[in-house]
Amino acid sequence: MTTHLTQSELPPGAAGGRSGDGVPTGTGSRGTRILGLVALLGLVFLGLIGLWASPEDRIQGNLVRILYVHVPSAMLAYLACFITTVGSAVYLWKKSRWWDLVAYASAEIGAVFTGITLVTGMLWGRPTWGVYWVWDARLTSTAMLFLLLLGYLAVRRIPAAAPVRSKRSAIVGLLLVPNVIIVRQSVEWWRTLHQEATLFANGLESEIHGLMLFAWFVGVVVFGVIFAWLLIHRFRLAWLQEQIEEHGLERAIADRRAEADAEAEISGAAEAADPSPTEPGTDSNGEAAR
Amino acid sequence: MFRDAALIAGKDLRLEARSRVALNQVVPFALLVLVLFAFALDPDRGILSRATPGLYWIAVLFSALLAIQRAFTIESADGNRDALRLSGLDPAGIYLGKAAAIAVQLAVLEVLLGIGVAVLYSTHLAGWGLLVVTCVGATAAIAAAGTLYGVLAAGLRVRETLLPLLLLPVLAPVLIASTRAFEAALSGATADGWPWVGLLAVFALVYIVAGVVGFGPLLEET
Amino acid sequence: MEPVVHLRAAVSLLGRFPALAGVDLDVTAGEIVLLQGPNGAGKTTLLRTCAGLLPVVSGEAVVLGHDLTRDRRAVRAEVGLLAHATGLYDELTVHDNVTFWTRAAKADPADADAAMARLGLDGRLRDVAVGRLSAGQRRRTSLAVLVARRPRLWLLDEPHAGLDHDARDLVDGLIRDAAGSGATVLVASHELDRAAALAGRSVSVVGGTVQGGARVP
Amino acid sequence: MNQWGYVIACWVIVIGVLGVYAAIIIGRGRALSRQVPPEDRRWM
Repeated sequence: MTTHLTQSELPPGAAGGRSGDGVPTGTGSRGTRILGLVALLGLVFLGLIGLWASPEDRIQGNLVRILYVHVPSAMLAYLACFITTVGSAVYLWKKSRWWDLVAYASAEIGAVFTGITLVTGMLWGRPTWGVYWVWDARLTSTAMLFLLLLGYLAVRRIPAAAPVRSKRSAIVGLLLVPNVIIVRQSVEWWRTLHQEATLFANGLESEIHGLMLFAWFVGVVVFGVIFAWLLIHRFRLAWLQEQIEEHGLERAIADRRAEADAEAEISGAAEAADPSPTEPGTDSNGEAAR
Repeated sequence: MFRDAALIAGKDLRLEARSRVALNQVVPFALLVLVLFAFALDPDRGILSRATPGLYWIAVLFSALLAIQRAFTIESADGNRDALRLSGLDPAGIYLGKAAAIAVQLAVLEVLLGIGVAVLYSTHLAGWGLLVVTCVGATAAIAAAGTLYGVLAAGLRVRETLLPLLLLPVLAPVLIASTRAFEAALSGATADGWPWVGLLAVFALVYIVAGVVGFGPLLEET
Repeated sequence: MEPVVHLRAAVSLLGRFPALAGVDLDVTAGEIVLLQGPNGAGKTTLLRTCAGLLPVVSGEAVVLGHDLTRDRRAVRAEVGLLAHATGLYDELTVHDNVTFWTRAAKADPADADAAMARLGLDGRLRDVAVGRLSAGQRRRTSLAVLVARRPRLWLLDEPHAGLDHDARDLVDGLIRDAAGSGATVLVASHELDRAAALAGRSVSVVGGTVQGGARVP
Repeated sequence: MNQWGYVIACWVIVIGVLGVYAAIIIGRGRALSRQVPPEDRRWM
């Protein structure tokens, strides 16, 4: 994270040649720099509180410190998934490009957070249950969420025209939340069929309180800020990609028209020389001109 | 809408009757999967009989993938998408028709597979009421979700790999529900099975609504 | 007389490629208009745009009273498009295909049988799978569907390509009957001599634009 | 691996992954923004 700070602090002119009057050379802007700063300071603060200041837990000992990053990641993963579904729904309803890109950005960030949640979940599980993976209800549904998000991102990258891609991704995005709800429900029933909810399942187990609760709270806030910062940047990146695609289109229309005018003059001149349009000569003449 | 659905389903099934792809390729594939499971799980150590419901439904799920892939290959003749859009058929009708055709083929497959399981794994079939209702619910759920994701992947060069990646995670709850319901039926504790059937019904309903709403915009892309 | 087709500076996209870059065209009922021009000039796209299959991103486009810039679906029921790609089901027989597409368009199945008879498809070809037909026979099958639907606007893309001599006369006869009964026909064709004799007016399509298409209103 | 090993591993992975992801987005952002004329880059 610190490397990012120094880069964006560089005077814009230095980074991009013709950036003109202080126009940002990347997806950064004054707002995101502040947000990035807050995120970094928050992270340092969370590290102090989570790793050093807060006490060990009676049951888990130091392992509870993993939860200060694990639980916020899981919460943000589900938030990202919710934003994607909302964005897809608004795109389908109102054809707004803005929401379509928000859905895409949020899904990608959601996948990153889900991945983090799974890894930290396994690392928390190893010392607690002795194995990396336990078919626990929450861990399993997070894994399914990860697969659903990968499916969505796969549709986002299909080799097709932009409108086709956006529409199909929106349908998959729209179904993301219903799918997750159904998956959670079935996995919950399935696991409680065999053993009551494990220690880990109900989140704030072993009555976490005091400084630990505060650390947990700081974790949620800091990760929230990081999520927002990532979302803004990823959205702008997607916006840039679209602008580039769009420019390609306008140039194509201009070229196409220029080509038509050129042909019109040539075939016009040919007709002047030989008035009857059905003469094969004109046709071949037109061909040659192309 | 339902008139168009009947027309499309009729067309799909007539096309299947003529080409016999489902019967000649998908059903043998399903039986092959059962046999491979038997090889993998040594029959006389009892694992096979305990896992029968799960293996049955995995075989159905994989065969459903082939049936869905096939259902959209027949629509991939060039000019077909334009013909469908110009045909005057209601997109929702096209969705329901294709889903119904897939459901019918799946139902036939499930019956044949049921016989295969009863014979190969010598399972004692019991709790018929629950078995049949679960099959109906699961078939509706697989056909409804399969048709929607089938059209999402249709027409793409990457459709063979995209469809499983999209569909199988979504169908995971169907696999869980139908397997647990079957276990309840076979073990005689049929009362435990009914909540799972409820889940299947909800799943099928969600996807039928999504399909009816989503098929039009998907057909409309240029 | 309100024109059947009225395009003013219409731009339509094929994916991101601007296939039509500002088309002006007026066609009135009962007219047969020939679209001339080299390959890739936009003839096929013009026909598909009039059929409501492509989005008109700018300019005016009114076909059979439907404004294509607002709603492209309504016009489709009244239009018959004969494209290179027939979209027929190869594994179904000619009869199954024609009746399916006719019933889909809510037309009368009896019209389907009549159309098949008219195009000589009711004999031994009737129960042959479309996949095994020649290009010309496939074109006659999709023509039968088009005829059975009784469209008010015929959009024909190279209808004569690959047909033998008497099949071409058959097609010309169909076009004349359609125009006679008040339908409008747009034909895109390379066969200048045959099509010119048939068409009342011919316009040339070049580089996504049309020369001589607009009638001074 | 005692408890602290797992805790540190988790924190390093989380911060590392987020940092790398942020750097990728910033990098691609800079690269793409050179191809887009300045007026489109006026972020709010």
